[in-house]
Amino acid sequence: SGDGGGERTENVELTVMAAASLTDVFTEIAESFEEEHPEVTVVLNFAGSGELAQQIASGAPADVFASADTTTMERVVEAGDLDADWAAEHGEEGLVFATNTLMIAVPPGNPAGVSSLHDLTSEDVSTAFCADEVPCGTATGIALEAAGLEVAPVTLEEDVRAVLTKVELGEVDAGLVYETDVISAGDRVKGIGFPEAKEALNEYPIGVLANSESPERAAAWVDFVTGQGAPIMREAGFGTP
Amino acid sequence: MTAPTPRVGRGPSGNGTARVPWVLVLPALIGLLFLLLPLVGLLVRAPWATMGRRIVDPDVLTALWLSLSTSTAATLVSLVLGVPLAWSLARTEFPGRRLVRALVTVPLVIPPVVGGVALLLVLGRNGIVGQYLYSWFGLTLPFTPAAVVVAQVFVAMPFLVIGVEGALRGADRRYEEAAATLGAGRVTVFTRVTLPMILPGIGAGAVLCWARALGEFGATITFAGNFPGTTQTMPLAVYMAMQRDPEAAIVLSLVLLLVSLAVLATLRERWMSV
Amino acid sequence: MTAPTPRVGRGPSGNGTARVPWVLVLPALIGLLFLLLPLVGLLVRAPWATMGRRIVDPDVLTALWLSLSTSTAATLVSLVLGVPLAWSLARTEFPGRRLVRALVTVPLVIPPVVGGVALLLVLGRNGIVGQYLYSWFGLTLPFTPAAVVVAQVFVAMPFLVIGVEGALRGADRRYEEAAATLGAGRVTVFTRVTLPMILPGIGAGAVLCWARALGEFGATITFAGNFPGTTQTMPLAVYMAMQRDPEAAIVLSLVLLLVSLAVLATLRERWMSV
Amino acid sequence: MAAREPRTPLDPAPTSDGGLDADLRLSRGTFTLDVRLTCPPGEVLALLGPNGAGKTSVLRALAGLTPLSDGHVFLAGEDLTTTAVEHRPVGVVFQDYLLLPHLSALDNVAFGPRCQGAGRTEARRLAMELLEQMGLAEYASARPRRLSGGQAQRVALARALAVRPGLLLLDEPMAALDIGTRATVRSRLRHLVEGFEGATVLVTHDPLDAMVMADRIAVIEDGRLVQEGSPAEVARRPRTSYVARLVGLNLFRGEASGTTVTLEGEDGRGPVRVEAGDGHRGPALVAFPPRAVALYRESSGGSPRNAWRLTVAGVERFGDQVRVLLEGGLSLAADITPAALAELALTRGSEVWAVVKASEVECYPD
Amino acid sequence: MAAREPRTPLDPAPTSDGGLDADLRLSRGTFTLDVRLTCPPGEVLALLGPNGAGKTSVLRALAGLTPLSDGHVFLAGEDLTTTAVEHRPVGVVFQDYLLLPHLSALDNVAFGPRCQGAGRTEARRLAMELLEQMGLAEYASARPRRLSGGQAQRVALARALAVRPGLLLLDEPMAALDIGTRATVRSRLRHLVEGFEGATVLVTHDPLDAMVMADRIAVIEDGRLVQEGSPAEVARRPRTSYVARLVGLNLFRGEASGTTVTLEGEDGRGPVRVEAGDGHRGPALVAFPPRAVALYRESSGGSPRNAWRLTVAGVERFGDQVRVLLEGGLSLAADITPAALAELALTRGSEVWAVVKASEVECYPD
Ligand SMILES: Nc1ncnc2c1ncn2[C@@H]1O[C@H](COP(=O)(O)OP(=O)(O)OP(=O)(O)O)[C@@H](O)[C@H]1O
Ligand SMILES: Nc1ncnc2c1ncn2[C@@H]1O[C@H](COP(=O)(O)OP(=O)(O)OP(=O)(O)O)[C@@H](O)[C@H]1O
Ligand SMILES: [Mg+2]
Ligand SMILES: [Mg+2]
Repeated sequence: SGDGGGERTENVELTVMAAASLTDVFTEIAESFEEEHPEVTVVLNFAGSGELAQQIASGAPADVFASADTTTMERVVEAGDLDADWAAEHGEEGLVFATNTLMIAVPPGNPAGVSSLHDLTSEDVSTAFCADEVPCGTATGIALEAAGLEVAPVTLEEDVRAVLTKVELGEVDAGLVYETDVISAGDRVKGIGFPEAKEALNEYPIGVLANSESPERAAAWVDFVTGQGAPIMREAGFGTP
Repeated sequence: MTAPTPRVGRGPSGNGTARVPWVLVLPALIGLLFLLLPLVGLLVRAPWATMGRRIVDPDVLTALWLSLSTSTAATLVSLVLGVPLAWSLARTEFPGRRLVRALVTVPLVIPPVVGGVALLLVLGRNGIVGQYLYSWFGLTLPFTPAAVVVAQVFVAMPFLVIGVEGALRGADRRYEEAAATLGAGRVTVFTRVTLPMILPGIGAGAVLCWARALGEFGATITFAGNFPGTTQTMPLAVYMAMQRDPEAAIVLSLVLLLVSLAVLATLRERWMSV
Repeated sequence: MTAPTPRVGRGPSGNGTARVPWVLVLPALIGLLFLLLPLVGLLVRAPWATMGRRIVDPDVLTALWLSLSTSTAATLVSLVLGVPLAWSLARTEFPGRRLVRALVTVPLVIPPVVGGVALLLVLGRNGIVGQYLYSWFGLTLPFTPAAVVVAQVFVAMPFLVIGVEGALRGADRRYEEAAATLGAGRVTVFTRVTLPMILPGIGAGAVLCWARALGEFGATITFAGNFPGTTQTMPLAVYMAMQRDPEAAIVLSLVLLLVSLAVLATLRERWMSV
Repeated sequence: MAAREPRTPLDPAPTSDGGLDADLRLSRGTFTLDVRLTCPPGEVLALLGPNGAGKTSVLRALAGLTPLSDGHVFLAGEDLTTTAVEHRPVGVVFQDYLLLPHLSALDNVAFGPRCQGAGRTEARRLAMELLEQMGLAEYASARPRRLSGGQAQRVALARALAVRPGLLLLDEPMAALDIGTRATVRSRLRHLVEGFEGATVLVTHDPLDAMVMADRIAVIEDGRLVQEGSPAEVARRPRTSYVARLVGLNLFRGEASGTTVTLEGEDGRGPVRVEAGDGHRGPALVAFPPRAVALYRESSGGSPRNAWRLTVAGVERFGDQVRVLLEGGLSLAADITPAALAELALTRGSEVWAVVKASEVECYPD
Repeated sequence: MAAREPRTPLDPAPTSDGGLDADLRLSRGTFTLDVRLTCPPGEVLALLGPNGAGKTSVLRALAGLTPLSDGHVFLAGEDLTTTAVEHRPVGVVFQDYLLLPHLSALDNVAFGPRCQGAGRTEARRLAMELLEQMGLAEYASARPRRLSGGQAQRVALARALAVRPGLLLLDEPMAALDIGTRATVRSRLRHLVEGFEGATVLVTHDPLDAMVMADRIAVIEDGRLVQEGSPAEVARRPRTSYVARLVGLNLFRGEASGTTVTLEGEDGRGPVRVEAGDGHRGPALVAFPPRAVALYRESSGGSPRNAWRLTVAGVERFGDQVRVLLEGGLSLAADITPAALAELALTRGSEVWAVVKASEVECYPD
C-alpha cells in the first residue's frame, strides 16, 4: 500500500473494516466508489464489530471503521483510534450513517400464528433473540421494555444472522431480527413489523481511523457512503439519517 | 570376511554424558514457546485488579460447570462410539473402507457453524430425523444441554477416532493372535489385549477429544443455541463477553484454561504413562 | 498337575466363519452414521440447480487455494516443530514436564477467537513481540497470509503433538536401544528408527492437524483478518456467505469438504497403512 | 519321502480317532508349504527342519492363524479346517513367546482359563499352580518386560498348558532354557504328555529333545516332508544330509549291489566303494556314526573292509572328545579321543586313513 | 567362588591391555548383579548360568544400556564406564533379535556401518557380503516380519558383526539356529574370533557351543560369579550343581580326608563315603561322569571301591544311550546301553548296586 501522502497517481488501497451485517451493501457501494475513483481499490474486511475493534486496537492497517453499534465505536474512540482531525469535523463519536429497525421474523406459513410482539409471550411460541451483548440484543431489550413485555426466549444468539437461521429452519416459531435481514432472506422468512421497533433504532456509526495512511481518501469514502450510498442502503432496508 | 580389526572407540568419543540433541531440542523449544507466548500475552493483558470479583460471578461458575460436564459427557460418548469405529477401520476389511476413513474427517473440515446448521438440518425440529423424534416422542433436541453434547461429539469424535486408529495400526498384531489361540474371541481380544496395549493412544485421543469439545463454539451456538444455564458453555460466554468487554473475555478464557490445565495435568500423566 | 483331559472343541464351536462381533460393530456403525448424517442433511439442502455456477466463481477458487496452501504450510511447520516437541515430552525427563505436557493443550481449550486476540497481543504491531518485529525489521504479521499460517499452527499444532506423543509412548523402546548399540546417536535413532516406527501415529496426527488448520476460523479472522485473496480462507468465505445466503455457505462447505476428502483419501491410506 | 496321493471325494479324511490328521497347503510370499502330518492321540510329534523350512508355518496353520489355501485339519475326528482360532482346542507356545506386556506373569497364564469361562479366583489358582511347577512362583506378579528370556519362555509354556489343549503346539519351547530347567521342563512335559489324551507337535532344534520326548519325528525341508518315523528309525537311517547332521551320522547316497554300495566321489575323484553290514540292490543310502571311524597314519591290513585315504579339513574339540573333519573323495566326520589326536599329530591338511567296520555301516533303500 | 576384593583408590583398574575388564554392579528391581569379568584381547568368554542369573543384564551393562550403580568397564585400556551407548565400540546380538521392523534385512545390517559414516553403497555392499556369508542373500530385501526365527537371528548376527566391534556381545546367538547353520555359524564365528583382536562375550545354554568356541568360561548364578576357568577346567571340576549338570557330571560336596570323602547322605540316611582318585584334606567336591557308573543287580566283590545300593528314580533314553536316575542316600545319574538296561530289567523303584572306580572320581577343594 501507499507510504503516506496518498498523492500518488498509482493505485492506492483503501481498507474498510465493516460489521458483517454490512457485507452486501458495502460490497455494492465499493464498486460504485471504485468507478468514481479509479486510482483506489477498496479492500473490505468484514467481521463482527467486536473483533474488528480488537484488530484496530492491535494496530491493524485500516482506514475506515464501520460498526454495527455505537458501543463498539465508543471503545474505538476511547482507545484514541479515530482520526482526530476527521473526528473534530464530523463528530467525536463517529458519524451515524445508517439505522436499522427490528422486525419479528417467522418461518414461512407462520406455524405459531404470530402477529404481534405480545404473541411472543405465549408459552407455546418458542423465540430466539440476540444476546444482550450484541447490538440487536440491546435493541431487543429496549423494544420489549417499551412494550412492557417479558419474553422468555429459548436462546440468545451471538448475532442476528444466527437468529435468522433458526427461524428459517423452523427451529423457533419467531425471532427478532433487523428489517434488512428479513429483506435479504427473501421468502425464506416472513417479516412482521411492530410499533415499539421505532423506540429501538440501532445506529451504525462510521469513522476514519487514526492509522489511516490517506485520511483524505478515507473521508471521501465516508462521504460517499452517506451520499451516493444512501439509496443503496435504503434499498437493503436500512434507514438513513 | 577375513578377521576384521575391531574398532575401539567410535567417533569423537564423548566424555560420557550424553550431549543434548539440539537438532531435536531446538525446534521443540521454539514450538513450545510459540504455543505458550500467546498465553503470556493474555496473562499480561488480564485485568488482575478486578479478576477476583469477575471469577466468582455465579454465571461464570454455571457456564464452567456446563462446559466441564458436557465435554466430559461428549468424550465418554465419543469413546463408546469412536473406539469401536477406529477398530473397525483399522482391523476389518470392507468395501469402501478407504472412503469411510476419509469421511470420518468430515466434521474436522466442515466449518463448525456449518456443522451446526447441518445438525439442525438433520436433528432439528423440522430435520430429516428430528421431525420424527418430535412427532413420535415429542423430543426436540436443539436448545437443550443434550444438544450441546451432540454438537461436541460431532466436532470432537473424529479426533478420537483418527488418533486411536493410528495407535491401532502401530500396535503389534501378533499379541492379538496369541490371545486368540488362548480362546479369546474378537471382543475379548479387543477388550483384554488390544485396548490395554493402545491405552496411551486412546489417552491421547481422549485428551484431544475432550479439549476440542471443551473449546467448541460454532456448532454449539448454532445447534444448541446460547442460553445461560442451559446451553451457554464457557466458549459461548467468552464470545459474548468479547462483544462488550474484551478484558472480561480474557478473564473467562483464563479461567477455562486454568481448569482444563488442572484436569489434564492430573489425568493425563496417569493415563498416558503406561 | 496330573495329566489333564484335553478339551476338544471350545465353547459353542462355530461352524467356521468368524461371527461378526456386534458389540464392536454396532457402536461403530452408530458412530459412523452420526458423523455422516449431517453431511446428508447438507447434501439434501444444497442448491443443486445453481451449484455449478457458484463453484466456478473465481473468488471461491482463490479462497480454496489459500486454504489448501496455508493449511499445508501450517501442517509442515507443525511437523517440524511439533514432532520434536512430542519427542521431548515422551523421551526426556526434565523438571516441570508434567506441567509442560498440560500446557501444550492450551490452544485446544482456548476459544479460537480469544486465541486470535492473544496472538494479536503478542505478535500484533503493538504486541509484546510484534512491536520489536515492527521497529527492528519493519515486519507486521497480522493481516498477511503468514498470519493465517501462524493462526493455524497455533490452533492445530497441539493435535499433532499430542497424537505423536501418544504414538511415541506406545512404541517399543528396545528397538531404539538396539540402534544405539549400532552406533546411532539420539538424533539418528530418532530419524532412522523412532520416526519410521511411529509413522502411522505421525500420519494420524498430521491428518488431524491439517484438517483442523483447514477448518480454522476464529483465530484466523481475528488475527489475520478477512481480506479476500490474502487472508480469506474457505471457512471465512463460508462465514461471509452465511451472512447473506446460507445456501451459498452450504455450497462452499461442500466444496471444501470434497477437496479435503479427495486429499485425505489419496494421502491417508498411503501414509497410515505402514 | 512320504509321497502325496491326491484324495478323491469318495475317500474321506482318514481321521485317526482322537489324534491329529492335517493336510496343510499354503503359501506365504514365495514360500509354499505342502505337508501332511498325522499324530495319534497321546503321542508327541517332533517337527524338525532347517531354518526357514516352514515349521513355524505348520504350527500357525494348525492353530488357524494362517489360513490354508487347501487341505484340512482334523482333530479327534472333528474337522477344524475352518474353525476360528479362538475355538480351536489348541495351546501354542510361540517362538518369541508373545507374552501380553500389560499383564503380570500370573495373569498371562490365567488369561486362557478366563477366556474359557473360569472365574477369576479359579483361573488364578490354576495359573499359580502352573507357575509354581515351572519354578516361577516368585515372578507371578512380574510384568513380562522384567523377566529374563528363559523365565518368559517358561511363562509362555505355562500359559499354553493352562488352556488344557487337545492339541499342544510348541515352537522351540526349550531353546532359551538353562540346562537344569530344561531337564525339569522336559520331564514335566513328558509326564504331562504321558497321561495326555491329545496330540502334541513339538518344534525343536535339539535332537536330544526330539529323541527323548517324541514318539514320532517328522522332518520338513523347504516346505515339504522329507522324512517321518520313530526317533530310532530316523536316528539310524537318516534320509537327508540335514537329518544326518542332526542325529550325528555320516550319510552318503549311492547305488547298492549286495553289500557293496558305490558312491559318486566328491571333488571329481571318481566313485568310492563302501561295504555295508547288510545287502540291498538299487539306489541306497549308507550311514555310520563318527565314533565308528578309526584313524590311522598308515594303512593296516585288518578286518575292517572300508579304508579311505582322506585329508584333515578341520579339528573341533567338544567335551572330552575331538571331532576330525575329513575330505577328499568323501566328506566325513570322525570322533576320536584327545589322546589319539595327540598321538596321530593331526593338523589341517594331514593325510590319514579312515577305517570303518562294515558292520557299523547301515545301508537302506533311498 | 571368586571372592570379591574391594579395590582401594591406590589400586587402579588392572586393565588387561586390549581386552575387557569389567566390574559390574547394578540392581534391576529386586535383582542385584555384582560380577567381575575379564577377557583378554582376541579371546572368547562364554557366559553360562541358569535362567534369570543375570547374563542378559551383564551384556546390557557392558553395552551401556543399563547404567551401573558402581564399578567400571575398561576395553583395550580405555575407560568406557560412562561412555554413551552409541560411542561404545560394541556389537550386540539381542536375545530377541530386535531387528528394525521397517527396514529390510539388508538395511538392518547396513544400519551400523551407515551410523559409522560409511556411504550408502559401501554400507550395503558390506551388508550384502555378510548376508551372503550367513547364507541369507536371497532374503536381503525381506522385512524381518517375513523371516523365520532362525533367519532373523542370523540377520541379527550379521548386523552385530557389521559394526566391526571391539567387543562383541552375543546373547544366545545360536539358540534358534538349525543344526547345519549352527555348525556353519559356529565355525564362522570361531574363524572370525581367531583373527579378531577384540574380546567376545558369548551367552549360551549349549555346553557344546561353550566348549567349542570359548577360551574361558564364566558361570554366574543369581547375579554372582560362581565359577571361572578354561572349558576343560570347568568341565572336569564343576563347582555347583548347575555347572555339573551343564557338563554332564555327578557332583557332591563333602569333607575330604586323604582319598576318602565323606558326604552328608540325602534323605537323612547318614553319611556316605566316596573313594576318589587323588587325595585332599578339608571341604571338597567330588565329581564323576554318568558313564563311569556301572550298575549291577548283585553286589560284586571286584576292584572298584565305590559301591552304593540305590533306587531307580527314572529312566530316560537319548540317542543310543539310556540314562538311569538313581536316588536313596546319593542322587546320581548313570549312563548305560539299552542292552544293559534290558538285561538288568530296571524300572522305577528297582534296587541296584551303583559301582564307580575310584580312579574315575575327581576330588578337588571346595
Ligand atoms: N527390567 C527389569 N526390571 C526388573 N527386573 C528385571 C528386569 N529385567 C530383568 N530383570 C530380572 O533380573 C534377573 C536377571 O535377568 P536377565 O535377563 O539378566 O537373566 P538371564 O541370565 O539373561 O536369563 P535367561 O537365560 O533366562 O535369558 C531376572 O531375575 C529378571 O527377572
Ligand atoms: N509373513 C510372511 N510373509 C512371507 N514369507 C514368510 C512370512 N513368514 C515366514 N515367511 C517365509 O516362510 C518360510 C518359512 O518360515 P517359518 O517361519 O515357517 O520357518 P521355520 O521352519 O519356523 O524356521 P526357523 O527354524 O528359523 O524358525 C521362510 O522362508 C520365511 O522367510
Ligand atoms: Mg520358526
Ligand atoms: Mg537372557
